[in-house]
Amino acid sequence: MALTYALLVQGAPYTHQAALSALRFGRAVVERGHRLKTVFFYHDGVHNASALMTPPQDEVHLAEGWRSLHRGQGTELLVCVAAGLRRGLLDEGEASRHGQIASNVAPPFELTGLGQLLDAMEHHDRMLTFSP
Amino acid sequence: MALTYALLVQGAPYTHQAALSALRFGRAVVERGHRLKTVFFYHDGVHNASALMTPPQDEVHLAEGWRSLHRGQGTELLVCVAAGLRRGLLDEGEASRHGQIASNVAPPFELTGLGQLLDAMEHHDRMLTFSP
Amino acid sequence: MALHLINRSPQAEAAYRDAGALFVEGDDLLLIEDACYAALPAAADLLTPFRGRVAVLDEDLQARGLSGRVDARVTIVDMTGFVTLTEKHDSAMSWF
Amino acid sequence: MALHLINRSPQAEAAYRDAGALFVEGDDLLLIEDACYAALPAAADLLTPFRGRVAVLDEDLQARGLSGRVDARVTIVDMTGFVTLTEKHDSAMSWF
Amino acid sequence: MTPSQSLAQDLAELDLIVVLRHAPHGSQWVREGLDVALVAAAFGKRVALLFQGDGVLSLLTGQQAGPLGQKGTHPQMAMLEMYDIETLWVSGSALAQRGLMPDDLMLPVRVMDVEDCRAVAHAQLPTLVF
Amino acid sequence: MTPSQSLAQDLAELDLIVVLRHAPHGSQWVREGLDVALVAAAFGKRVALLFQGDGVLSLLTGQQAGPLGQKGTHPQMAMLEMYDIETLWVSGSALAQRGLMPDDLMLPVRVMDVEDCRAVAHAQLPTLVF
Repeated sequence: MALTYALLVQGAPYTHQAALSALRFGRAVVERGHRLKTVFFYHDGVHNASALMTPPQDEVHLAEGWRSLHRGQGTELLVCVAAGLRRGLLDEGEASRHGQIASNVAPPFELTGLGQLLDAMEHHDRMLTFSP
Repeated sequence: MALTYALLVQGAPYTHQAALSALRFGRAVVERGHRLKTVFFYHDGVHNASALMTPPQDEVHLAEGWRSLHRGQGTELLVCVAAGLRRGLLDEGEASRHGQIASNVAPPFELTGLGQLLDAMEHHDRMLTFSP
Repeated sequence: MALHLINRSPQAEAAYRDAGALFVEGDDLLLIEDACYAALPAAADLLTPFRGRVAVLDEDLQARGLSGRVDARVTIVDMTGFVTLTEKHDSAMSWF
Repeated sequence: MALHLINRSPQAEAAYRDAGALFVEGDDLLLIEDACYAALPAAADLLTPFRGRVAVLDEDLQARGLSGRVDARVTIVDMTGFVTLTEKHDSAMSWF
Repeated sequence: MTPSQSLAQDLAELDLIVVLRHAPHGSQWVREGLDVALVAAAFGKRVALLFQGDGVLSLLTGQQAGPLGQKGTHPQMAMLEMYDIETLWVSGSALAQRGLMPDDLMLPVRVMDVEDCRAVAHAQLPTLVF
Repeated sequence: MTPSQSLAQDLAELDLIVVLRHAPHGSQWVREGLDVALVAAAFGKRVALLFQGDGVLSLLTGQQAGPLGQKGTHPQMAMLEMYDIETLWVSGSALAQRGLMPDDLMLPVRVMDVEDCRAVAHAQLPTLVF
């Protein structure tokens, strides 16, 4: 039976393996025929959404990995706005609200509140946490 | 006798206390009459240099704390370019070199190589590490 | 029943202790990332509370050079096996 | 002689073990951040290798509500005392 | 794993369990874990907290803002009651290991033995571990 | 803390000691620590590595690129000789605790007892711990 999954990702890419594990698990979930509905980025996981990450060309590009899950599955990529702001992750709206000169979060990543994490837990069959 | 100090900061602000400890220690070094010559940001410490960090207004602004040490003491604020690039920290030069749309590292923070860390260790009397 | 995930090296004994205290008959433990090192025979004591219901992720084992060094009481599963474990258990808890 | 810094909770026993193995007469240990909890009497065993040469950072103690709970064998120093310890020792090592 | 009757009653009325097992101040885990609990409560969920391992240290009395104004997590703790989060479970062995007693804690808690903790972990309720 | 004669000789010729005490793959510590060692060597510094605790695991034979092409740290290890970093010290107790022997390691190392390790830590040489 196909299940719906949510992932909570709390590790920063290129610092800890947690983000890679989450991406691999997300792909395996899809390959098994389940739906990966939501990935929620919290704690240092917000750095997965950075439009400015510039890994060496011979290494996996984590943000691109998440975007490809969104393109393939419509997976929501939700970034906690409070955790992101203090860590320097903002979309255009937050940048202009806070008088910042630039932004580094763009669709399909969406800044959102913790309520969306609770929604995902409530409505999806499974929730897995990947932390540093 | 006045000593010269270098700090190696490896913890991200708003995730771990290490960056706060380093800033407090740096200020205490100066108050004791020593010279804080260099702060080198490596590993997750590179996030201390983010121009986009937007902490709540009632909390200390770490990047501003470092900048004030630079203004008062001429402390060099050096950010490892390789550690920064993969974590999404770029100045204007690196942004244009890598075709990125924005940058989030500005003077007095400087992107630099690990050679500068070795220089600081060699030329300063003391080196302290603050890690997560 | 629950699936427990540990991703920290055996040096982080607290993760093993806290997960082990809550482990009951019918639960499973999966070791991923640096927790793969807990599958070495030398770390067997740390796994006692998990009553032989311990699996380890093959891809992470291989990267670490641990294939062929795993304690016989630990089951090796691949990423599909990981997903299967989450199908079986409604609830998953990550100890880090 | 060297100054050793530990900033991890006593749960991170490896930091205490690795620093303790290298500790010699004339060294000092300073506990900062979550290592302040190692200054509680209940953690005394962890500090045995450091031969009574253990200090803890007052500001970090106070934030954690640990003033008045510190083992009598641990010295309390403020941030200036921290700088003084680095003046005394050419070399400082951080265990994390 | 059969919970005592009063615990079973608590469990029957819950929507979310947040487990806190890291120390406060040094890292952001307790703070961000409590934020989840508080937001859930603000949305009308019935939330319980389980303090395990170093998590019990976030309940110590006498905590203050740190140097440089670092806020700590005790202001959030003080808000729990206002948000109707009153089910606070504390691992008895975590307290004992640190030489602490319930009197050392800033809020009234229920001290849990290992069987109670197992019952909580297997109550089939949404659970987040921080 | 008096080093054996051969160790004293090694120490006399060094500019930098890098201590590695975390496991590879799971986090970036070993990789970024080795980067420092390699850059130092490229600048002509004479570098030694001390593997302590989980750091010894980065020397295990048979490591591979991880899934998703995660590179690991063994390619850096393979570059050490090219950069003339040939002083590799390994804590004997760290090996023993993990049930490992020098034959399990990908490079020739000197197994150190605790007195040797203490001598290294107190050689008054620039030392970075990762």
